[in-house]
Amino acid sequence: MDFVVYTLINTIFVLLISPLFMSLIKKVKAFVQGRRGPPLLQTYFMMGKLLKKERVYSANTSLVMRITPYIEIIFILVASLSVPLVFIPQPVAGIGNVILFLYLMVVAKFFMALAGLDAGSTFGGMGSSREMTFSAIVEPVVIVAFAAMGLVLKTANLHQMFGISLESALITNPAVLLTSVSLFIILIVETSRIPVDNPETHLELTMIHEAMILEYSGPDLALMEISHAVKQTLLIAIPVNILVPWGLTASPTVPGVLLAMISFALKGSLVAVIIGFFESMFAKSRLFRLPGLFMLALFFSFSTILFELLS
Amino acid sequence: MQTNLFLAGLILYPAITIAALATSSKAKMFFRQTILWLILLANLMFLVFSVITFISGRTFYITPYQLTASLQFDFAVDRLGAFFMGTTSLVAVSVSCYSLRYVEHSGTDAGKNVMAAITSLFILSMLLVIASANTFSFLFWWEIMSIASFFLVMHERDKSETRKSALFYLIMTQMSTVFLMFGFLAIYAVTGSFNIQPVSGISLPLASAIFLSLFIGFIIKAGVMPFHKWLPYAHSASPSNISALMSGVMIKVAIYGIVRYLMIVFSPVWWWGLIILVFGTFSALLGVIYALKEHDLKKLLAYHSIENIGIILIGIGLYAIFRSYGLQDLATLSLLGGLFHTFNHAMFKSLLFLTAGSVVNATGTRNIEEMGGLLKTMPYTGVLFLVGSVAIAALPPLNGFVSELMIFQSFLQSFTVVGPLLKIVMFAGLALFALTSALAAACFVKAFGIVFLAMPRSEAARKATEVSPYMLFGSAILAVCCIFSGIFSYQIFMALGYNLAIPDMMLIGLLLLIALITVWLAVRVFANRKTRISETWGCGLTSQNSRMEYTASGFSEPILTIFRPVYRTNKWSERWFFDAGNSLFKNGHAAIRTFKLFEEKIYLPVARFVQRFSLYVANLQDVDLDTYILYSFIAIIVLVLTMGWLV
Amino acid sequence: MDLILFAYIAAGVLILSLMGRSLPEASGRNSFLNTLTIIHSAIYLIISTVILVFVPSGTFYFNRYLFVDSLVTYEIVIASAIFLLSACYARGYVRSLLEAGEIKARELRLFYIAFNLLLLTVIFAFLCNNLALFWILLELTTILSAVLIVTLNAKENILAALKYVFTASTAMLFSIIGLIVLFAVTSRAAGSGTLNWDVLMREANILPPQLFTLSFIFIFIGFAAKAGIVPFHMWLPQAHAKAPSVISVLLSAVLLNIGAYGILRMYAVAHKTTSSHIISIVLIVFGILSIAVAALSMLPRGNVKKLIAFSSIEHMGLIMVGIGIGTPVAIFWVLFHTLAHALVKTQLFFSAGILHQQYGSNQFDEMKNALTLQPLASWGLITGSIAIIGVPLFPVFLSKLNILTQLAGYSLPALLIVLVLFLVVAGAFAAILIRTFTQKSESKYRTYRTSASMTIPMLVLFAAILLLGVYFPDGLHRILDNIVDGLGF
Amino acid sequence: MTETIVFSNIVKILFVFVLGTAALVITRRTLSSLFTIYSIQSWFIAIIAMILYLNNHAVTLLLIALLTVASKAIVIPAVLRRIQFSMNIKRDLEFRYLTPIGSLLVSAVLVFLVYRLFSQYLLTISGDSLLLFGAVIGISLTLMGMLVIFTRRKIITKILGYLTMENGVLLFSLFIAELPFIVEVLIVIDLIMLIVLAAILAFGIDSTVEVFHEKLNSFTNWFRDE
Repeated sequence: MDFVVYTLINTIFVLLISPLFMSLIKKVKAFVQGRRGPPLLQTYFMMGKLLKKERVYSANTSLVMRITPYIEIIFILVASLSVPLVFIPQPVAGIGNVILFLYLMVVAKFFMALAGLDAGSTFGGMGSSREMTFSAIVEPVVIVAFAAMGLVLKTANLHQMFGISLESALITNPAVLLTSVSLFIILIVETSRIPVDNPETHLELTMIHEAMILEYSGPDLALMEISHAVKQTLLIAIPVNILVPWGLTASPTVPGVLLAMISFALKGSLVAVIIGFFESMFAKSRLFRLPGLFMLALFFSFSTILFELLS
Repeated sequence: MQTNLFLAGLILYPAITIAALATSSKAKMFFRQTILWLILLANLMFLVFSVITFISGRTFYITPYQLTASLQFDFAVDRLGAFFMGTTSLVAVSVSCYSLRYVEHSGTDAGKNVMAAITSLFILSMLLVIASANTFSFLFWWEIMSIASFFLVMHERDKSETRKSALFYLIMTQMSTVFLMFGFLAIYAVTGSFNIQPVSGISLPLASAIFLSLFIGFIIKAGVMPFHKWLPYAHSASPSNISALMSGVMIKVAIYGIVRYLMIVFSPVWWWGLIILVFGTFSALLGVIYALKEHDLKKLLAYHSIENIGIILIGIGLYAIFRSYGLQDLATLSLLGGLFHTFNHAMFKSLLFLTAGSVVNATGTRNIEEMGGLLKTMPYTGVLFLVGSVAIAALPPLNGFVSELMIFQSFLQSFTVVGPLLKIVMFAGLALFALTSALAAACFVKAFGIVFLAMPRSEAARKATEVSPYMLFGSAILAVCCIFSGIFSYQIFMALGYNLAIPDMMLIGLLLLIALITVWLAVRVFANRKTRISETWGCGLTSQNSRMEYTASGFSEPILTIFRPVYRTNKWSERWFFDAGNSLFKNGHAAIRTFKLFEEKIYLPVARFVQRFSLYVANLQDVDLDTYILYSFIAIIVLVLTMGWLV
Repeated sequence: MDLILFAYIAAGVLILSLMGRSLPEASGRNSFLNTLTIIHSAIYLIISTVILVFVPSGTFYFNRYLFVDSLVTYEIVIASAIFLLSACYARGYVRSLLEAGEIKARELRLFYIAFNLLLLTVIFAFLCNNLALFWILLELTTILSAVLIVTLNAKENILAALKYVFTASTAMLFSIIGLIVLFAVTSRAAGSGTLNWDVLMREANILPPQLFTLSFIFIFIGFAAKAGIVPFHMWLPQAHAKAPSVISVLLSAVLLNIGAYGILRMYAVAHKTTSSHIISIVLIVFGILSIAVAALSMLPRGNVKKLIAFSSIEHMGLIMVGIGIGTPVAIFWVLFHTLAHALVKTQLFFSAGILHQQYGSNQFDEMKNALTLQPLASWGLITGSIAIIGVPLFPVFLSKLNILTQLAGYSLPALLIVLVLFLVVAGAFAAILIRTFTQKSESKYRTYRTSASMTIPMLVLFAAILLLGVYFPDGLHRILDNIVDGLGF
Repeated sequence: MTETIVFSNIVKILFVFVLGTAALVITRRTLSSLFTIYSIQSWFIAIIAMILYLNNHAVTLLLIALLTVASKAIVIPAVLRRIQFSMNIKRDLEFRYLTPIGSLLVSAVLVFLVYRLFSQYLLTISGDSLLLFGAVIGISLTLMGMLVIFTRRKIITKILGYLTMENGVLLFSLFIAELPFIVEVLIVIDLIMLIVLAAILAFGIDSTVEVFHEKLNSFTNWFRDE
C-alpha cells in the first residue's frame, strides 16, 4: 500500500517540478547574458501550446516514429520510481536497482535514436549517430561512478543509498564528494548541456539531442520535452539527495512530505542555478575532445575507489 | 516416458538422414517437406524430453549402444545437460519450422535434400554431445558435429568465398579437436577411464595443463577472440537457417563443455577464472568493436555472437573466481547469469539470423548499405528484428537485460568481498563490460535503423516483399520466448529454487503498462488528434531521395575515429595522371582500409610458414635414385651410430 | 593337415599352367585371364577362411618351415580379400587400359602371371615360420610387384620400378646381416641356431638383450623399407603414382602390411627380452618421423595417387607408434587399424583409378566438374579421405583414438606432436578436396562408363567400411584377442 | 699351433685382397674390368670359405665355397657381360656426390667406424679376433657396395655395387654363422632373378619403350617354357 502512495506522490511531484528547473536554467543563462529571459512558467506554457497543435509526420516515417514518444515517457517515469525525491518507501522487488535505473534511460535513448533515423533526414541521422557514440563512451563512466558510490555506501540499490545517507551525514565523507563531482559531469553529458551539446540551438552541425527530435511536432514533441525534463530532475536528485539528505522523510506523513517537497524544490533550483552558471562559463567543445571530459569523470570515480580501498 | 522419447529421437534422426540421402537425386518438393516436418517432430520430441528431465531434476541414464567393452555410448542427462538440450531443441524447432519455406529459395533439388539430411544429423550430433557421459561418445559426436556443419557451410559451394570460409572453418574445428583430444586423453592417462567424473589426485601443474588445453579447444569452437576469425566467414557463407543453428546453438555446445569440465571435473583455481574472465572481456569488447565496422548483415551478427560468447565467458570466469574463494552465493549468481545469457543468446541470436535470412532473401544482397525502408514493406519481419535487437542490446523488459544485469550484479557485489588486487581487475572488467553492452546498443540502432527505417536505398530493397508465414512463425516462436523469459525471469528462477536479488521484471512490465495506459489516455483527452503527412525537413531542398539519408558507414564513422588505434585504419589512395610530370590529374580512388589484425598478423603468417615448410619437405623427396640411396645410406649410418652408442 | 597347404600350391600351379597355354585375342584374352585370376583369389579366400575357422593356431607343416597361428590367418584373410576385390576391379580397369592403349595385349599374360604369382608369394610369406624364408619371399614380392609396375606402357614406370627395386633390396640386404647375427646369437645362447618364429618366441628370455637389439635394428632396416617407414620410404610415392591403380592397391594395402607384420613379429620377440624399452623408443621415433614427413609432404601434392601414397606412409607410421607402445590394448587396435587401413586405402585407390580413366591423368587440376561426371568415384574419394582422416562414422577413428590413448599413457609431448600432425593432414586433404570438387568447366567431357565389375567392389567396400565403423563384430574381437595373447603381450 | 698362425695370416692376406678388389670396384670406370674385378673378388671369398672349411671341417662351408664359385664367379659375370654387350655401353664416367678419392676416404673411415662400434658385441659371438675381423670386413664391404650404388651414374654399375654388397653379406655370414645351405641357395637364386630384372629395367631406360617391352616378353616366354 505504501508503495502505491509513493508512486503517486513521486511521479506527480517529478512531473510538476521538472519544467520549473528547465526554465530556471534558461532564466539563469539569460541573466548571465544580461537579458531578462523567459518567465519561470514558460516551459509549462510551451507544453500546453504543443499539446494543442496537430502532429506532422514525414512520408518516410514508419511505426517507430509514432510509438517512440510514448516509450520515452513511460520508461523515464518508471525510472523515476527508483529515485525517491520526497520519501523513501520500503524496498519493493529491487525497484531501486542502479543498473535497472540506468538501462531504463538507455531504452529511452535507443528509441529516440531510432526515431531520429526514421525520418530519413541527414540531421536526424547525424544526431542519432553522435548520440549513440557518446552515450556508448560515457556508459562505462556512469556505471563505474555508481559502482564507486555503491562501494562507498556498501549497497547497489538507490533506495538503500538514500536511506544510509539519511542516517549518517555524508557531506563530510570526501569519497562521496568525489563521486558527486563525477555525477555532476554525468548530469551535464546525459542532459546534453553546453560543453557536450547545445540544447537551445538548431544549428545543424552542433545539435545532437535536438537533431533527433527535429521531426517531431505537437503532442509528441511535448512528451519528448517532458521526458527530457524529468530525466534531468532525476539526475539532479541523485547527488542532491545523497549529499544533502535533510529534506527526505522515511514515513509518508503529510507534513513530512510537504516539507520534503519544498526542501527538494529549493535544493533542486540551487543545483539548476549552478548548472546555468556552469553552462554560461563554457563554450561547446569540439566533438572528438569529449572523451577527454569523460575520462575526467572516470578519474574521479577511480580516485574514490582508491580512496575507499586505502582507508 | 523419457527413455522412449530419447530412443525415438535417437532412431528418427538417422532414419531421416538416410532416407533423404538415399532419395537425394529424385526427391521433389513434397518429399522434402515431409523430411523437414519429420525433423521438426524429432526436435519437438527432444524438447519435451529435456523439459521433463529439467523439471524432474533427476539425472537420466541410458546406454543404447555398446561398440566394444571399453567403448560404449552411455548418456547421462542431468539438470545442466537438460538445460542445454532444451535450448538446442527449442532453437532447432524454430529453425526447422523456418526452413520449411526457406530451403526452397536456393540451390538445386538434390542440394536441398542433402542439406535437409545433413541438418538432421547436425542437430542430433549437437544433442548427443551434450548428453554423452563419457569422452569417447563426446568426441565421437563432436567430430560428427564439425564435419556435418562443414558440409552445411559448403552448401553454396560454387561461390569462391564459401570455399575459402569452409576450408578455414574445417581447419579451425580440427584444431579444436586436437586440443580437446589432448585434454581428454591426458585425463584418460590419469584416471584410466573415459567417463566424465570428478578427477582427483592430479598434481596442479598437470591439472592446469589439461584444463588449459580443454579451454583452448572449447574456445576455438566457441569463436572467442584470438580464434574467432572463422565465425564471421562461416556464418556469412552458410545459408541463414544453418548460421542461425550454428551461432545460436553450436557455440553453446562449446560453452557446455567448459561449464561441464569447470563445474564437475575440476575444482577451479582462481587464476583459471581470471584467464576465462580476460578472454571473455577482450572477446566481448573487440567483438562488438569489429561488429560496428561491419556492413555485411550476417557478418555483423556473427561478430555479435563473438561478443555474447565473451559475455557468457565473463559470467563463467566470475563463477570460477568466486568458487575458488568459496563465495558460494555469488558463484551461483554469476554462473546462473552466464547460463541464462547462453539461453537468451540462443534465442535472440537465432531470431536475428532468421529475420536477417528473410531480409537477405527478399533483397538478394547482404550489404546493409543497399537496404532501407523495409519496415513498411516487410512489417512482421521488421517487428521481429526489432524485438531481437532490443533483446540483444540488453534493454530492460526483455531477457538480454536480465542476464547482463545478473553479471553486473555479481560484479558490483564482488567489490565488497574480494581482495584488493582482484578488485582493480573487477573494476576494469566492469568498465569494459559496460562499454561493450553500450556499443552493442549503438550497433543495433545502426543495424535496425539502416535496414528497416527511412527510404529504401536500392531497387531490390524497394521491391522487397514479406516472407512466407512459415518463416515468420519460426522466428515468432523465438521472439515470444525472448519476451516471456525476460518478463517472467524472476518467477522462473524462484520456481527453480534460486531466489536471487534481481528486480522483478514482471512488476516493471506492469508499471510500464500502467504508465502507457495513463499517458495514452492523457494524450487522447488533452491533445489534438489531427495528424498531417508532409515531407522531411531538408533545409528547403525539395527533391528528397535516398542519397540524403545517413548511411551505415556514416553512422559508425564517429566510433571508428574514436577507436582508431584498435582498427588501425590506414588511408589508401592511388592516382593516375595524363602527363609524366604528374600534374594533370586523370582519375584515382581512395579508401579507408581497416587493418585485419588477426588475419594478417596471426593466421596468414602461420599458414604461409606451414606451406613453405611442407614445400621444402616435399621437394626434398622429388629426387632421383642416387639421392634415395644416399638418404638410406645416411639413415643407416646414423642408426648404426646411435645403436652402437645406445645399446 | 598338409592337405590345405597342397591345396594352395595345387591351385596356384593349375591357374598358372592354364595361363601358359594359347590365349584368345585381345579383349577375350583379358576376360579369360581375369576370370582365372578371380577364381584363383576366390579359392585362396575360401581356403584362408577355412584355415581361420577350423585350423587351431600353432600347427606346423613342411618340417616346421611353414606354420599357421591366429595372426597369420588374420593377415591371410585380409590379403586374399583385397586380392579378390582388386581382381574383380581389374576386369573393367584393365579392359579400359587396353582400349586407352596404356597396356598392350601381349603384356596381359605377363601381367596376370605376375598378379597370381604375387598372390602366391604373399600368402606363403605370411605362412612361413622361418625368418630367412620370410626374407626371401619378401624379395620375391619386390621383384613381382616391380614387374607389375612395369607392365604399363610408359617410360617413367621403368624408372619408378627401378627405384623401387633398388631402395627395397639394398635395405633388405642389411636385414640378412641382422638374420645372421640373430642366428649366431640363438646358436650361442640355446645350443642350436634357429630362425623360426615359434622357437624364437620360446627362447626370447634367454637371449642376450644387447645383441638381440643389434640384430633387431638391422632387421628393422629391411622391413622398414618394405613397410614404407620414413628414411626408406622414398620409392613409395613414385611407385604408387606410376603403377596402375589396381597394382597400387596391392602395393599399399597388402605389401606394406607384410613389412609391418615382420616388424610386429620381431617386436613380439623383443617384448620378451629385457631391452624392449630401447626398441620401443626406436619404433616410436621412426613412427612419428614417418607421420611428420608424410603429413608435411601432402600439402603441395597435385597428384591424387601420390596424396594417397603419402597417407599410407602416415598410417604405417601410426602403426609403428602403436607397436612401439607395446601395451596389449595398443597392439589390439594396431591389428584393427591394419584391417581398417587396408579397406579404406583400397576404396581410395579404386576411386582414383576411375577418375584416372575419366580424365586420363592423376592431376587434381584436370578433374573438372567431377561430381557430375563421375558421382560414384568422387563420393568414393570424398568419403574415403574423410575416413582416412579419422572421422567418427568410419573405423579409422576408433583405432586412431585408442592408439593415441595408449600414447597418452606413454608420453604426453609425443601425443601433442602426433595430434598436430594429424591436423596438418586433415588440412591438406580438406584444401585439396575442396579445390578439386568445386572446379567447374563448360567444355564437354565424354563420361567414362564404369563397368559393373568396378562399381560392385566399391559398393561392397563402402558398406564394409561403414559397417566396421559403427558395429564391432564379436568374432573379430575374439580373433584379435587370441592374436594379442598369442604374441605374448 | 703353427698351422693356426699360418692359417690366420693367409686369411688376413685374403682380407687385404678382398678390400683391394672393393677399392677397385669403387674407382674403375670401364665396365668389363669391373666385371673381372667382381669375379676375382668372388674367387677370393670362395678361397676364404675353403680355408675355413679346412680349419673346422663344416660341410656347409665347402658347399658355400663351391656355390660362390659357380654362381658369383662364373654365371653372374657372364650374364652381366651379355647384357652389357646388348646395351653396348663401354664405360661409366660420371661420378655423383663423391669423387673416387672421396669414396675411398669415406670407406676407410667406414671400416674404422664399424670396427670401433661393433668390436665389443661381435667378439662375444665370434670368439677370437680373426672371426671378428672377418665380420667387420664383411659389414664394411656391404657399406662400400652401397657407396658404389649412389656414386655411380649407370644402372649396370649400380647392379655391380649391389653385388659387392651381397658379397659383403656372404663374407659376414662366413665368419659369424653360416645359415642353412638351402637358405644360401635360395638367396643366390633370388639374387640372380633380381640382377636379370634390374638389367632388363636398365636396358629399358636406355632404349625406347617398345623395344623394352618386346625384350621383356621374350624373356617371359623363355621363362614360361622352362
